[in-house]
Amino acid sequence: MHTRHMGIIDVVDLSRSFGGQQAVDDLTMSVDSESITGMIGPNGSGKTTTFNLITGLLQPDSGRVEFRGTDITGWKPYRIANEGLGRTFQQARVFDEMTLEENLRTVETPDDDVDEAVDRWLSFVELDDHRHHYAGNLSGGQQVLLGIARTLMLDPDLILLDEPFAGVNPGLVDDIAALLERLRTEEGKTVLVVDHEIDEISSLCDELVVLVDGHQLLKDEPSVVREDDRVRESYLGL
Amino acid sequence: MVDVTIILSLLASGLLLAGVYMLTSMGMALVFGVMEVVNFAHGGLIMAGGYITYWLFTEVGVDPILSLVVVIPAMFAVGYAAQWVFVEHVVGEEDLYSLLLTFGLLLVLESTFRVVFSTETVTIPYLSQGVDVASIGLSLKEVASGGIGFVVTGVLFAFLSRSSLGQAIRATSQAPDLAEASGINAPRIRAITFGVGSLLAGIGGTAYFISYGISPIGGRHLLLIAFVVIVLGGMGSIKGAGVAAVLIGVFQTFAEYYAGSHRALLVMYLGIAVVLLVRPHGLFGEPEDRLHG
Amino acid sequence: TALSGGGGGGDSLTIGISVPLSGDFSNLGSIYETAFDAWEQNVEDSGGLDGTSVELRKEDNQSSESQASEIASQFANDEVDYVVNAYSSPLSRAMAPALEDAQIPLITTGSLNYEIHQGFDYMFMFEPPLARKGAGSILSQHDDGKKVAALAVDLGWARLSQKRFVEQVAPDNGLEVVYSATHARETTDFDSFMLRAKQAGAQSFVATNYSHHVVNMVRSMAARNFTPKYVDAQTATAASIGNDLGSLVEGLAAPTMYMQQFDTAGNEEFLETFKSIRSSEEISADYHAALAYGALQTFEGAYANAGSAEGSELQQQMMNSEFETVAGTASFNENGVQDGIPWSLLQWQDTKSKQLVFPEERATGDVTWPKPW
Amino acid sequence: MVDLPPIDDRRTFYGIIVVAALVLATGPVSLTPYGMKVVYFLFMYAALAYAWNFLSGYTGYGTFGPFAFIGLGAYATAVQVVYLNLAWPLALVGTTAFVAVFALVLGVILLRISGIYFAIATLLVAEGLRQGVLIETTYLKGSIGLNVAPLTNTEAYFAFMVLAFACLVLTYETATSRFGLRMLAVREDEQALSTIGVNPLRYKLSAFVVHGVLTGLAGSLYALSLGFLFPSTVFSISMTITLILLVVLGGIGTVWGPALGALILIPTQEILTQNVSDYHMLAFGVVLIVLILLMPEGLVNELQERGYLPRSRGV
Amino acid sequence: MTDPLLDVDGVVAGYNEVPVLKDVDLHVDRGEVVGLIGPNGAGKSTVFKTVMGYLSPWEGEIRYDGERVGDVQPSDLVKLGIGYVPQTQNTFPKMDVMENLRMGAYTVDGSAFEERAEDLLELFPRLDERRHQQVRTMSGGEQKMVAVARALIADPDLVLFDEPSAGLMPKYVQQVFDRIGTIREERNLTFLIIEQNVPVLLENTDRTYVLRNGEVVGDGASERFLEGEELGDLYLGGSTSA
Ligand SMILES: Nc1ncnc2c1ncn2[C@@H]1O[C@H](COP(=O)(O)OP(=O)(O)OP(=O)(O)O)[C@@H](O)[C@H]1O
Ligand SMILES: Nc1ncnc2c1ncn2[C@@H]1O[C@H](COP(=O)(O)OP(=O)(O)OP(=O)(O)O)[C@@H](O)[C@H]1O
Ligand SMILES: [Mg+2]
Ligand SMILES: [Mg+2]
Repeated sequence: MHTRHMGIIDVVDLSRSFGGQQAVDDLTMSVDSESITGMIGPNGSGKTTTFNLITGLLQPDSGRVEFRGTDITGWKPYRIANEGLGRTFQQARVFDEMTLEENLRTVETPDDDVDEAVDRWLSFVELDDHRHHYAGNLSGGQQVLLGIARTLMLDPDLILLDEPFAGVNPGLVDDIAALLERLRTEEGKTVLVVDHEIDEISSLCDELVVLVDGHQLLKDEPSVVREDDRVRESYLGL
Repeated sequence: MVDVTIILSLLASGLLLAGVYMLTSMGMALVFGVMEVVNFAHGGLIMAGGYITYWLFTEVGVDPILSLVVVIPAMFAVGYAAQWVFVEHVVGEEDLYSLLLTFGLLLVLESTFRVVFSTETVTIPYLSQGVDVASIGLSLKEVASGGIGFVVTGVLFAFLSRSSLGQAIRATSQAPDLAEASGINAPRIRAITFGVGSLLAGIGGTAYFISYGISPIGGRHLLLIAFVVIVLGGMGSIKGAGVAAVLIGVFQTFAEYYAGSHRALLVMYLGIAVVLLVRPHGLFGEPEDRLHG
Repeated sequence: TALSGGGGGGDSLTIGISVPLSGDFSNLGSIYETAFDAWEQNVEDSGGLDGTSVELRKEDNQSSESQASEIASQFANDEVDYVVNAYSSPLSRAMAPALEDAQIPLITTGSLNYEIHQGFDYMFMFEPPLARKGAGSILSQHDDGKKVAALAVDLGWARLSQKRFVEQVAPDNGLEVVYSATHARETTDFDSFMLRAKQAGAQSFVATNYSHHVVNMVRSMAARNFTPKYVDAQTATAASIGNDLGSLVEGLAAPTMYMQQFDTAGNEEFLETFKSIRSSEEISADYHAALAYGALQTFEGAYANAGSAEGSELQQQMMNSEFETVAGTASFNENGVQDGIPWSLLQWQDTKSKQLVFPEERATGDVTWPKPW
Repeated sequence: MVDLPPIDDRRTFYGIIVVAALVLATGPVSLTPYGMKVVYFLFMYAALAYAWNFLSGYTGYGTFGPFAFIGLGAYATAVQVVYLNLAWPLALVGTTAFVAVFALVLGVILLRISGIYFAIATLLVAEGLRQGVLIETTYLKGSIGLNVAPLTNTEAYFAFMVLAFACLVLTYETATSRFGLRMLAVREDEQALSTIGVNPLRYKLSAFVVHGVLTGLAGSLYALSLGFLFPSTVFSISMTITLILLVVLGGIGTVWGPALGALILIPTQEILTQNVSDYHMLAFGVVLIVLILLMPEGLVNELQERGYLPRSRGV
Repeated sequence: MTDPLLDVDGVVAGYNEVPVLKDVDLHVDRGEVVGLIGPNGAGKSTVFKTVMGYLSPWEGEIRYDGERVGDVQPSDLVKLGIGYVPQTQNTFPKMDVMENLRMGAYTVDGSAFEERAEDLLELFPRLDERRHQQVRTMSGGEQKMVAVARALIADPDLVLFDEPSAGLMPKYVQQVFDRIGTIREERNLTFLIIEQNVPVLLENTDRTYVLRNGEVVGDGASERFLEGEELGDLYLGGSTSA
């Protein structure tokens, strides 16, 4: 069954299992261009696996991923990234023994002015004081921020963020949220963000996708999703 | 023309060689499994065991197999101390540092042997008589050292799977700081592991000495063989090392018979590249992906 | 370096010695060193060569080629009169170019790969290439020993020796080589090789490898019930072989070019001085020592004949003369390779005693045939 | 302290290079043949150390198999000189191509594994190649060895010098470029690197090929300078030990480290062997252990830590 | 009045030569649940590492149950009854769930293990289904559950929790804090908890410290912070520089 191309990214009938575990199960979902979409779901429902499948770090057992109408299934991760699809990791994976500046310079930037981009993103995440420090010496939350800045260097059209708020202090959470909002309105970027900070996600996102057992349970506006009985019971624990 | 006696003879010979290879490889697999340290000094430690036996035999007149009573505690102590004094400092650092550090230890051991025992290969007139089993001729010394190999391997498995010390050893390897936070004295566990690894090497050295003879740099060849064994078995997998030792011992014997020793070695060394291509983590190793960060 | 300026043409002579005092061959190094010292002392005691004093300059080549090459340059630089390299063909070969340029004769010992001598006029090989006349002659006399297996360690000298045996000695003596192979230097387990030889129906066995190989090989033969009538092993001359093999050593034959009981030029003095320098048990005046001493005796002869230490004249003398040495009468062929000193054959008669069994004129005992075990 | 322009500055760097090259170029007139040999073996080790550092220092793919390329380069050159009668400079071109292709293929296979696996695999492959040469008795002559016409002292001196300087310049240019940063990132986290648009294989494979070619050329010149090839000579583990030690001493993953290491260690080794010959391997081992325990990152990093050198990739 | 269970007194500590904790004073009484909050990089995790003996205090002292513990090995502190959930690397990745629990109970004798394990697996049904899955293949949240269970199974007297909620879905976050409440009631256990999820933390703790730039800049009853504005000034100012 083929779905028509709808959003900037279309995941079609995607499945992936590990041993006996079906981590992603016939998942079909799409994200509208220039939206901020949230993805929530219980622990182990397949969110990170979906990100890994989209960005080419894992290969699906079946199904496909289309980015702006192009089938990118089976592409190498770096090609996907250069196509305009950036991501962060659930646990920050910065280059420990490189300085913050070097971390950012490493990125395959489409931007001509690398220096300017470095300055811009470093100061955005308020890490310019650490510019010449090794990334490995940052605190846990600071590493999350650096991870986001590094992804932004890629200037991606679609940004996948895996729990960017986890472990980040509330002030910065708001700043990041504001940034995402600006990226969308000013630069026309699309954001897909996974997080368990339900309040933050709800106020930030246009729509929420709820993943349960590897497939999409529903997709709707946050207020609707939060009132859904299944979500209340199995996710929010209310 | 397939001659059954030949096949059986080769098989017997291969299995006994495998027994020795088990001894000379297992300690390295253990140390790697626990500390992710590839112990280049292992080759020197094997020879150290052999030289202890040699010294006891020539100077004191101790029977070589009985000498294990000294070799085992002595080598354990050597390993335990080496871990505290040297290797502990590079645990958790980049691989290269532990490789180089243990390489330095290997050079020191080798040169010490050279100065103390001279460069000659020494052998021992011991259990040289043959035994006839079903018209296959075997030499008693090979039976003895191969036998020691299989027995010691059995004991090691029992130790690692049954004892909580065995589990603590594994835990320490995976997350040393967390092991501490679980009440495990990680440095002590590592020292014990290195001690056990060294005593295995030492027993291997005794067995090798009884069978074939030792020399200051004689451990290098065994080091390479140990690499072949543990990469084939899957690094860090003790079970893998055991199985791979059997495969390699038997393969080498047959390949030498049919194709000569260089071709046997060529296939063993280059073959490992092919194995890694097909099964990057050997027969029993586990991949290291970090998809969850 | 410690080396000070030249020696050529002055009132004293200088001989550069390159010897492996460290590294893999350092054991032999000390035997060679003692032999060189013995020669130096003997010359000194007799008031120099023709009244000219001689100085030996010993340098450690660490068993390493680049080091040997540097040492050769050093010798060339300092214009020594003559150079001896003790041990290993690669090390000898590494020294050759610099000395060839400087026209200083280089004589090697313990370096049996004669192929490396091509193209060098000033390079001489003192140790004779292995001939195995003894094995050939004995085997040709026994019908139950004509099927031969040959095994060599895969090193240049051993392969060349084995080749000569298989291609010349065997056909010349009506022998049939039923199995011929090389084994890696690191081989310790010889079961496969022995099974192959046995399977091939070998009645006698000729080995060209190191003595620890010989020990493991013979043990493997015994365990595998492979009992050739005759076993000839190139390096089986050392006393340790007897200790290690016990009764298995009986009947084992080994080619040699020197025995202490030889009645050769300067042998008595050599042994006496050698023992006075190193009386210890572990180093004995074996053929390595004798050849090192002999290599210097060659210089003695060439210098006496030439009447000068001029490189090209020494070289001419070496090409064209015969030299009396502790190992016998030495001479060199057109490639500078020894063709004078003959090989003898000894056989272990029990764990302690060895008898010379070939050639007949030197023999001290009869061949034990077949070997007893 | 005197006020000097920063040492990592491009102009300073090339200034140092040019002055050093001019001084060293007088070697053949100012040095005895023996002195020249000592210096050109120093160049050789520096080149080998740079080649190793290029791969292992920057991308973190630590190899124990440089002797694979030393041997391969040496035999490739010898075959062309002996059987095709090519002049040696021409043969070096052929060797470069051959080794590059070989390294490319080997790299594609071996670079799928990393860390300790890679280190061991390279060691085993190199040993395997040595066995292969021993088996080939027709052309390569196995253990009997091959003769080639030796280079003159002056030829060898300049050839090694050019190679060593080329290695240094290449390292500097790479280390200060974005290409070099990405090689470093390969060392840090390849998967993360691929998600920011960079193909890790491109960088590590390039590094592997460069490593192979530089090592192969050094090996070729080594054989040419000696005038012969034996498997045991060119497939030499002890050379490998020495060259790695140089890098560790000088500073892994730095521009000046290998040169500094060679300048200190090679003369030290020369002195050690002449004075304590029996113990020089022992001394080597002890130095290695002490270095790893006290100064694992090497001299350059240590000097940076203490503030004597700027923290910069150009140092 | 008895001594506090944990007393951190004027501690200065850091990495290499750089001080991260400049002068930290805090204490936790037996049976209290205390929060520790502060911007990223403030030094919260460093406080834990210093208490646990991974870092030694350069100045000041740390007392546990009245004894100085500044230089006691981590493994010995565990035997004294301290449990610790690190922020990262908090599981044994190549062991399965049960083995992780067993390591957590390393200092506990065998008989008690089964019962406690069943109890904790009931808390996280997700883990119950996956007793023999290797932890490194589990999702981020699942790994966090393993980490929490590993620390609780030894039944320590004092638990140092570095961000228990990060990565857990809201339902489990609530369950974890509920559990903390029950354990504390049943067994009078003591908790010191680092959190970025401030509302949840304040709901569930008695007192809270605010750490900023390696110094305690505020402390008081959690209720008070929950109501007042004060916290914003102390804390919500973005990340701090080291
Ligand atoms: N390599 C693997 N091997 C086995 N199982 C795996 C592997 N990777 C993921 N899984 C399983 O797939 C399921 C989905 O995991 P995933 O990481 O996608 O969850 P998630 O939705 O991101 O959860 P969380 O919110 O906890 O991060 C989990 O149950 C996990 O155990
Ligand atoms: N191993 C280390 N080496 C050097 N500096 C470090 C190290 N770990 C942390 N730091 C520095 O110490 C400071 C405090 O780090 P810490 O991890 O304690 O912060 P934190 O308060 O836990 O922050 P977060 O909320 O982000 O986890 C940071 O500036 C960090 O850069
Ligand atoms: Mg996840
Ligand atoms: Mg923290």
